[in-house]
Formats: sequence, C-alpha cells, structure tokens
Amino acid sequence: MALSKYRVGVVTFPGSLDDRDALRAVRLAGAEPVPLWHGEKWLSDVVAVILPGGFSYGDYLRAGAIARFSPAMQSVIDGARNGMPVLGICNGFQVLCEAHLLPGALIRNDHRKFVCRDQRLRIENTETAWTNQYEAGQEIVVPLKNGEGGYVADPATLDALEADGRVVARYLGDNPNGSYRAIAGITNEAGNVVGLMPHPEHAVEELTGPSTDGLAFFTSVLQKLVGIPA
Amino acid sequence: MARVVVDVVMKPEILDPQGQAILGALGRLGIEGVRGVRQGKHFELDVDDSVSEETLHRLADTLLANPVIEDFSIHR
Amino acid sequence: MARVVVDVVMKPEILDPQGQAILGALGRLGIEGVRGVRQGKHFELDVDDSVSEETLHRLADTLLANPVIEDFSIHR
Amino acid sequence: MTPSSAAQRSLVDTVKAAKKDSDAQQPYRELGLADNEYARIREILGRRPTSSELAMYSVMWSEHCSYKSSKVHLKQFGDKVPVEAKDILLVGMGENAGVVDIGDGWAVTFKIESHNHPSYVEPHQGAATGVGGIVRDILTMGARPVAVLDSLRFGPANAPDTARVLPGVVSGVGSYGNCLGLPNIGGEVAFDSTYLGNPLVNALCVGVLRTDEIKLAKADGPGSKVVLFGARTGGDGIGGASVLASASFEAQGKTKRPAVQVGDPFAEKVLIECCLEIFAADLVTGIQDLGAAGLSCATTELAAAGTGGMAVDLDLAPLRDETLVPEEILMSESQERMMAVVTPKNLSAFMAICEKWDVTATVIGEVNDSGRLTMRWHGEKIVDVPPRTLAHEGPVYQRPIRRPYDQDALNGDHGNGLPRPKTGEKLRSTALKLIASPNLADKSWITDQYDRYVLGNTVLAQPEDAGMVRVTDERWRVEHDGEDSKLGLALATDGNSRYTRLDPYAGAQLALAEAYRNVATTGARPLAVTNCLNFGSPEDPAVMWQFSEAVRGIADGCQQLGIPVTGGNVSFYNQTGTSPILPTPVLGVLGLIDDVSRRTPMAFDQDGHQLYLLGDTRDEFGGSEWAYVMHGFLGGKPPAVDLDREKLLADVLINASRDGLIDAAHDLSDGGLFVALAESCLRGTTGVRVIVPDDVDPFVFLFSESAGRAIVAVPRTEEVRFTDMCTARRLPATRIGVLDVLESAIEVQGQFRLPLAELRTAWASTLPDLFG
Ligand SMILES: Nc1ncnc2c1ncn2[C@@H]1O[C@H](COP(=O)(O)OP(=O)(O)O)[C@@H](O)[C@H]1O
Ligand SMILES: [Mg+2]
Repeated sequence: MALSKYRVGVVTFPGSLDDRDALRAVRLAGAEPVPLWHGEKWLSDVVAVILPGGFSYGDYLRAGAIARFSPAMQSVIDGARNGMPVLGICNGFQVLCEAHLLPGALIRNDHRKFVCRDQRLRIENTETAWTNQYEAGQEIVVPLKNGEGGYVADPATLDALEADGRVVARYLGDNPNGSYRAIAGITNEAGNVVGLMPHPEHAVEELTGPSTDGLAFFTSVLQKLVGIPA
Repeated sequence: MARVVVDVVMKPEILDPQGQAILGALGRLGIEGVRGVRQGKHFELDVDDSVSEETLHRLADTLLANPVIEDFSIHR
Repeated sequence: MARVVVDVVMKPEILDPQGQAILGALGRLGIEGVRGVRQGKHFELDVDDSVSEETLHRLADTLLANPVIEDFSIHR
Repeated sequence: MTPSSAAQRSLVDTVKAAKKDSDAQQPYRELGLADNEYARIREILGRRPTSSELAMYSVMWSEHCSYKSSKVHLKQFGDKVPVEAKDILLVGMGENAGVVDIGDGWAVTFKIESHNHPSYVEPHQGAATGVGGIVRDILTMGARPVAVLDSLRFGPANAPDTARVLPGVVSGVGSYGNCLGLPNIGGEVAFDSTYLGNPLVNALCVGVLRTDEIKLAKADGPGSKVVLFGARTGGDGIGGASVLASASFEAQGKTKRPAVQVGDPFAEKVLIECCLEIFAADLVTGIQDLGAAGLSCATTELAAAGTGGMAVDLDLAPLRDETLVPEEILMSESQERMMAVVTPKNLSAFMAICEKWDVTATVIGEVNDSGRLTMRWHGEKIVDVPPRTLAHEGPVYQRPIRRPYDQDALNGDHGNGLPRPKTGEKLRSTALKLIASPNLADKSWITDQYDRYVLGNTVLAQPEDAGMVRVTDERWRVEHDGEDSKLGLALATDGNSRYTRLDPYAGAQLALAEAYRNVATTGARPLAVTNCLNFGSPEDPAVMWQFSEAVRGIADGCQQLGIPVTGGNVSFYNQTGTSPILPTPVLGVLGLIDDVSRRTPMAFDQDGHQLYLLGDTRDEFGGSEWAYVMHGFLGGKPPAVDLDREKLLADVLINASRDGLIDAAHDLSDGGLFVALAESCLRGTTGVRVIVPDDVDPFVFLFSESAGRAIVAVPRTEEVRFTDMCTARRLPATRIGVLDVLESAIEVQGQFRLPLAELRTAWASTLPDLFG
C-alpha cells in the first residue's frame, strides 16, 4: 500500500514557527503533508495530527495556554480521545498538557535561558504510534530548543508514568532544562498521543540537521496506520 | 467597571527557578535577611460590574492559572 | 519573619503584549465583559523583621522591577 | 466624543493658526533643530510650521533620519558601484533595503541596522526592538525574512555593568528572533572598555523574494487608500515630543512619555505572515514599515516617492493611549506597524487578510496629485507640507574634518618592544591565555540562546565562518517535482575597532576583507555588502575624519573586490561623556553558493588530511588580540590590506570547494593561526600535528594577524590537484601539518603540545564563569 495516500496534518496557530519543518518531515517520511489552520474545526480528512513548535499567541501567559481553546484543537482533542495519533512537539507538547491530553506541565527552564543545542536522548518506549520504528533503548541526537521545557508533575503522576512505561524519551547527559526525572517526552495510556520537548522534525535531512535520527517519528505513525506491527 | 486583581503562584512543591535566581542575586546586591522568594504572575483586569464571581473563577481556573502547577487568588 | 508581597506592572503608557494576548483569547473562551487586562509579576518574599523599608524599596527598584518601564508596589 | 479628545481638539495647533500668528515662539532648539534649519522650514512653508509640522521636520531632519552629516560621504557607495555588479543590483541604496538578483528567478534583500542607545537603557527591549525593526525593513521589500545575524559590542567582560547589559541584550535578540521563527545564523561579540557606557547592538536580516515581486515605498495612483495596519500607536519612543507637549500642555499636567519601546514579537510574527499573504495576492501598490520617526517618516516617504500628494485624517489612527496628541502620534515609534497603499478595488481583499490574521487595519488617508501632504485632526487642517522637503530635501552638512592630534603618536608607537614568548612553554601559556580571553573564547553561552534550526534551511550557523541557508520554498518544490532548491546564501559580519582606530581607511577595509573571506571560506561567492557605521559625534572633527576615511575605505574596497554596497545604517553619537567609542564600522557580506551540499565547514574531522596554510604570514601585531590581551596595548599599524590577494584566496577556496578538493576550511583573523587551529579542532573530532616552517619565527607563525589567509584540510588523494591549483594561480600554499584522530591535541612540533580537553576547558568556561 502506498504510504503517501496518508494525509498527516500540521496545525498552524498564530505564532507557530516549526510548522513548515513538520510538514517537510511528513513529506520526507512519505506521507502527504496537510497544513491545518487553528481557526478551522474541520481537519481535512487527515489521519494523524502534529502540533508544531513555536510560540502560539506569543506564549506570554503560559506556553500553550491560549492555543488549546482554538477550534482546531477541539477536533484534535476529540480525535485524540478516539485514538487518532497526535504528536505535540515543544509548544505542541505544552498545548497537549494544557488541554489535559497529557499529564503534568512544562515550566521555565531551571537556568531561565532559552536553550538551543543538539541533544542526546534515549527512546524508552517503542510501542507508541510515533516511536515504533525505534529500537528499545535507542540513543538519538536531535535539536532541542525551548525556554519553557522543564517537565513537572507531582510525584504520584511521575511514578505512574514510570510504572506504566509512559516516559517515551529521556535526556542523556546534562539535564538541559531541569525536567523532572530527565523526561523529554511522554505518552497517554493508549499510546496514540505523544508529547516531546526536543525537535525530531529538525533532524530529518543530513544537510540541515545534526542527524537524521528524527525521521523515525514520522515513519512510525505511517507504520501504525498501515497496520504493520512494529 | 471594577478593577479585579488575580495573583497566580506556583504550588509550593514545584520548583521556582526565577525565585531561586532572585534569592541568589540578593547576596551580590548586599541585601541580607531575605529568606525566600517566589515569583508568580499578577493580573489586573478591568471588568464590567455584570461579570459574576463564577465567570472570574472560571477565567482564573482555565486561562490565567494552570491548576496542575499553580494556585490563584482573586481580589475584587 | 514577615511575608512581603511586591507587585510589578508595566507603566500604563508602555505596551503590554501579554495583557493584549489574554484579552484576545477571552472572546474564544466565551467570556464577556472584560475590558482590559494587564499582566505583571507577583513576588512573595519571606523576610526577617530586621529588613527595613528602604532595603525592600531598593530590592524592588533594582532587582524585581526595571523602573524604566515598570512600576511596583510593596505590601508588607 | 470623550472629554479628553474635546480638550485635545481645542488645544491643537492648526495651519490656520500658524498663518495668523506667524511670529509665535516655537521650541525648535529643544527638538534639535538649528536656527538655520528652522529658518528654512519657515521659508518652505511661507509661515511658521504648526507644532505637528515642527514635530515632523524635527524627526525627519534629525541625524538619524536625514543622514545630514554622512550623506556627502555615503554618496561614494553609489558613485563607486563596481561595473560588474551593476546588473545584479535590482534595487540600490535609498530604499528600505537593497535587492540583488541571485538567479533562477530569486532575489535577496539584506541590511544591517543599529539599536545601540536603547540597548544601553533597557538592554532586553532595546535589543529586541532592534531585531524587530530590521526585520520589518526586509519584509517591506516584499521578501520573506529567512535569517538574522547580530553583531554585538560590550564593555569589559568582567565589568559589573556588562553583567547587566549583556544578558539582557542576548535575551532580547534571542527572544525576538526566536519568537519570529527566524534562525540566527551568525554575528559577532567583542568586548572592549570603549563600549562600557555605550554598547553596540547591530542586527542584520536577510530576506528572499522573487525578482518580479519587489515592493517599493511609494504612494502611487490618485484615489488609492492609505492603510495603517498592525499594532496600535502608543506613546513609545517619543522623548522628543515631550518637549512639544510640555511647551503647550504643561499646564495640563502631561505625564512624561517613555523613551524606550517595548516590542511584541508575536504581533510582528502575525504581521509578517499577514503581509506575505497580502504580497502573494498582489494587493498593494506601495508599502512602508514604521520605524524611526514612525508615521512622519512613512507618510512623507510614501508621498514623496509616488504621485506626490496624500491627505490623511490623523485622528483615525488607532491608539493604545487615547490621550496622545497629534505631535506625539506623528513621532511615536511604537513597534509592529506598517503602512500600505491599496487601490479601492483591492481594499476589501486586503482587509479580509488582515482580519484572518487578527491584524488591526484602518484606512487613514488617500493618495492625490496635489503635491502636498496634508493631515487633518477632527476636521482641522494641522499639516500642509511638500513631502519631498521632509523625506529627501533635508539639510546636508559638510562637517569639518581633522586628523586626530594623537594619530601620528599612536601609529608611531608600534609596540615592537613588547616582550614576546620565546620558549615552547611560554608559547603554550600564551596560547591558553589567548583562547580563554573573552574576545576569543567560546560564545555558545550567547549563541545557544538563539534558535538556529527553525525554517529547516540552515546549512551552516555559528560558530562557522559564515552562516548559510538554503533558498527554497513551497512554490519552488511545486515547480521542481517536490525537490528543494540547492541554491544557498551565506552571510558574515565583521568589524575591528582597534584596527580602525589605528587606520580607519585600512581598518574598514580589513573588516570588509574579513567578512568577504569568511563567506568565501564556506564555498560561497561574495556578492554584495551592507554596513553599519558606529561612530562618535559627527560634530567632532576627529570623529568625522575617522568616518570619512572609513567610508572611503569601504567604497574603494568594494569597488576593488567587485561587490556593491546595497545599504546600511549610520549610528553617530556613540560616546561616553565626550569620549567617542573606538570607530566601529561593521561590514556584512552576502555570498551565493550554487549547491549547498558543496559547502565547506570548519570542523577538522578527517584523519590523515593534510593541513595547508594559504597566504603569507608577516610579523604583524599592530592592533592584535595578542597585544591587547597580553599587554593591554594599542599602537602601530594594522595588518596590511591586499584586496587582490583576498580575491585570489576567495577564488581558490570557492573552486576547491566546488571541485571537492578540500573538506574543511577556516579563515584566519583575531589571534592568528593558533586560534584558527583550536577552533577547527574543537569543532571537530581530530587533533593536529603542526610543523613550524624552517624560516619562520614560531611566535609570528602562531599569533600574527596578517590578512588574506586561511587553513584548509585536503584529502591526500586530492593533494596534487589542490597544490597545482594554488601554484597555477600563484597563491602561496604551505603544508603545515596533518589531522590526526589519535593525537587528541594540538601539537606544535618542537614547541609544545596542548591536549584538546585542556584547550576546551580554557575556551569554553570563560563566558559561563562570568555570566552564570
Ligand atoms: N552606511 C550606509 N551605507 C549604505 N547605505 C546606507 C548607509 N546608511 C544608510 N544607508 C541607506 O540609506 C537609506 C536610509 O536608511 P535608514 O534611514 O536606515 O532606512 P530606514 O528608513 O528603512 O530605517 C537606506 O537605503 C540605507 O540602506
Ligand atoms: Mg525602513
């Protein structure tokens, strides 16, 4: 079955920045990239949605706090509850937490500076819709860039995430933003919704990224949709 | 029209890097006697008198604060 | 030991992008009747009783607020 | 009508009133206008100006907007445009930014601008709005902004005020650019006590457009609507207007207006997307951003360049602060605003796009052929002026010029007697001390706060010699079977104030040469130049000498290198008290590469590659980093300039990259060969073993700052072809060593060995130790 018949949407909010990069990654993975506008409820028949990085609404209040109320998000929330694969990258992760599709929250980096660097990660869960093309424990390098990337949650939530294997990726080396337990990404119970602070969409081409390690996030979702077990 | 103030602070168990940084800077400024600092947000709203308490509470609870990590107080 | 609150807000004539963004979002939340929003910072300090008013003022003026663009108020 | 606007209305100064009491006293001196300038305004108008007109003339005829002291010098950039460059220049100097043709239907626009003084007062907001302003200039040309660079100068790294200014400036540049989604791909940071009370914040933006989509700042076609869109106008940055306000309104207890502006990068991001959608639908006949002098500048420049007349109802401008009076509205420098000229036919489509993006847009006037710019305030005429007299016919001065009295003494004090390291051990400690000095140390504490990845086209970014981005877009992919374009552009900025103090003509050329060389080192062919001229007061004849020499140096240099100046910015009055800063021309060079996959990076990664030094090394330490760091000394002459050699070197670097003869290259500049070696090793994975050539003094070899040099890593298989190329072109190429993956050190044979780990610690810890 040709993968490219799969339409994967990327929502643009006012202030989204990495939407074009996410669309490019979808294209390079072999699917059909579909730009979605935050003001539209209709998701244009996409089979999966990516919430890209950026500063939606300037992120002045709390990152993601305002974007969660957009019409497109209402449909994304419904879709996510019904099993549609949703990946939130950076600001998208923040939106997913604000929308309570994922537990916890993201706060200002502990060193209080924006940080952009090539980050080593370990993929801890290879069962999700977005990580099934990785090997268990695989180490990857992708860009990280955020000002509010510190993942926090109460201890009970953290323990539950660990116990259920819902920590998807963890930072290796220095913790870049003070995230509790070095958490870089998590998933919901069903494994269809993933939030990730680093940017796999910036690691899909030799020419422009530190590696091409990020591409497997975008091919994973296609495998999931085609139904080939990981 | 009324002025309503909403103050939002991080829950005590959540790390507050900004408050910590201020505490650290106090030494350099030669200011003694400050034992703790927490930084939160302060909102000043101008609202019509018709706006109810419930509306304000909903506004604070859903938009101005994230109850997962923050507490808020409303002063009308 | 005393709890001191310092609120810092942008001077009224200075643009407050944060407040503007919130005001814009209220419509989507279906909240009516809010005419203006300004977002500032809220600090809660735990200070020894020995700390003088002048010290607090200096602290607010040099560290917590930038007097070029912000005003502050101290509540002891 | 609210009570306050009723009050304003009664107090407003009208054209009618100005005709009646033509001899009324006006505070023109407080607004910075000279007696003769005021007299000329009266002559132009045939009466006294209204206070609104006075406000407009004062800002438009300010040094910043009128270039009154620099114009006679800057003219050379136009006069000396190299012949070979004439046909690539689609838009030359004088517009918001120059535009150059890069082939395949693409064009590029780029420009650098300063925001020095605001960044001292409020570092974060000052620097942020500096980025915002230059991005709007690029957008105004019809281009999508695709990258930014920043060139920064601070006081001594360990000075307490630097700890206030630097983090604020960096977070300001970072937050604004990051929030706009523009990769920051390069720039510079330097420290010197000269900047302690006057830091420099210069920001460069580059944008890409199609050659048939260039937009110009002109109001054409009578009947067309004048639309103000973007943020509302507030009382920002109108320090000057308070003079007017207080003169007429003091009795009313007017509050003082802030002199700094606060930026809203989110508003600007939305404004950019909104404008690009408007451009794509071809809905404007003219467009101008609101920067310095705000509405005064936008209305007069648009009117002056088009049909010639415009009528504006100023009270229609949406305000953030309802108490603003017309003079203040005209001078306000509120950020994130644009002005467009739209035909009545296109107006509803224009407004619909603004609505989609939630951008406030208001028709405030109309184009006419009256030859006059008129403005009304609640129906009363408050402005009636010939727009050209504000926009183009401002005062022009030939300021007195005098060589500084200490120039000969400075040049004569050559510092040849400064003690030099003689032993391997001393050379080693000198090397360590240099690499850890703030000017040469790792800058990632700063640059890690900048997003270099966004937009997905960054091929090279700091600390590479030049930043490089791929030029591509959706339309290109549609036209090319989904493939991205291979075309790339490279950018570098450079400036060296010590060289320029020693010899402004040569110093400016050395900055030009370095930016040119940086671009060529990555494999891109230098194409065009922008410049930001940061100097002291133009009323100081010694400063004016430095300025005129620097401009002459740049103009001559560009002519010789065959690349045109397409735009820039002058920043005068950079001084502390009456002491001017060291003269600091910052040069930005744009280059082009046909195939980004052929770029040459700086990192040494390739075991066994041969290391070549290109160019000639002489005993040149005037103005050097070594003299500054080790002896706190400035004197003598800067390194010799040889632009023909620079061209030759660039040719070799570009051809070698295209032909795949080199795998890494790095330009030699501050700190000389040793610093370049260290940077390439620390960027990569190998060490180097270096041999000092027989006839050369090791100290000179390692630390001289002779210009026109680079190091390259050549695969053994290509060595013959590479050296043949250099021989054929007569470029000196000396084999000085080999890359060695097992030797995790810089080993200078017979002198010293410095492990990379030790080097990295010294290099990387300086800024974090200072700034946390
Ligand atoms: N140093 C310079 N070199 C070349 N052109 C310059 C220089 N300084 C200013 N210009 C040109 O003069 C014109 C007006 O400059 P400026 O006032 O900075 O533009 P803007 O009004 O867009 O801020 C621009 O075209 C600019 O490129
Ligand atoms: Mg402009």
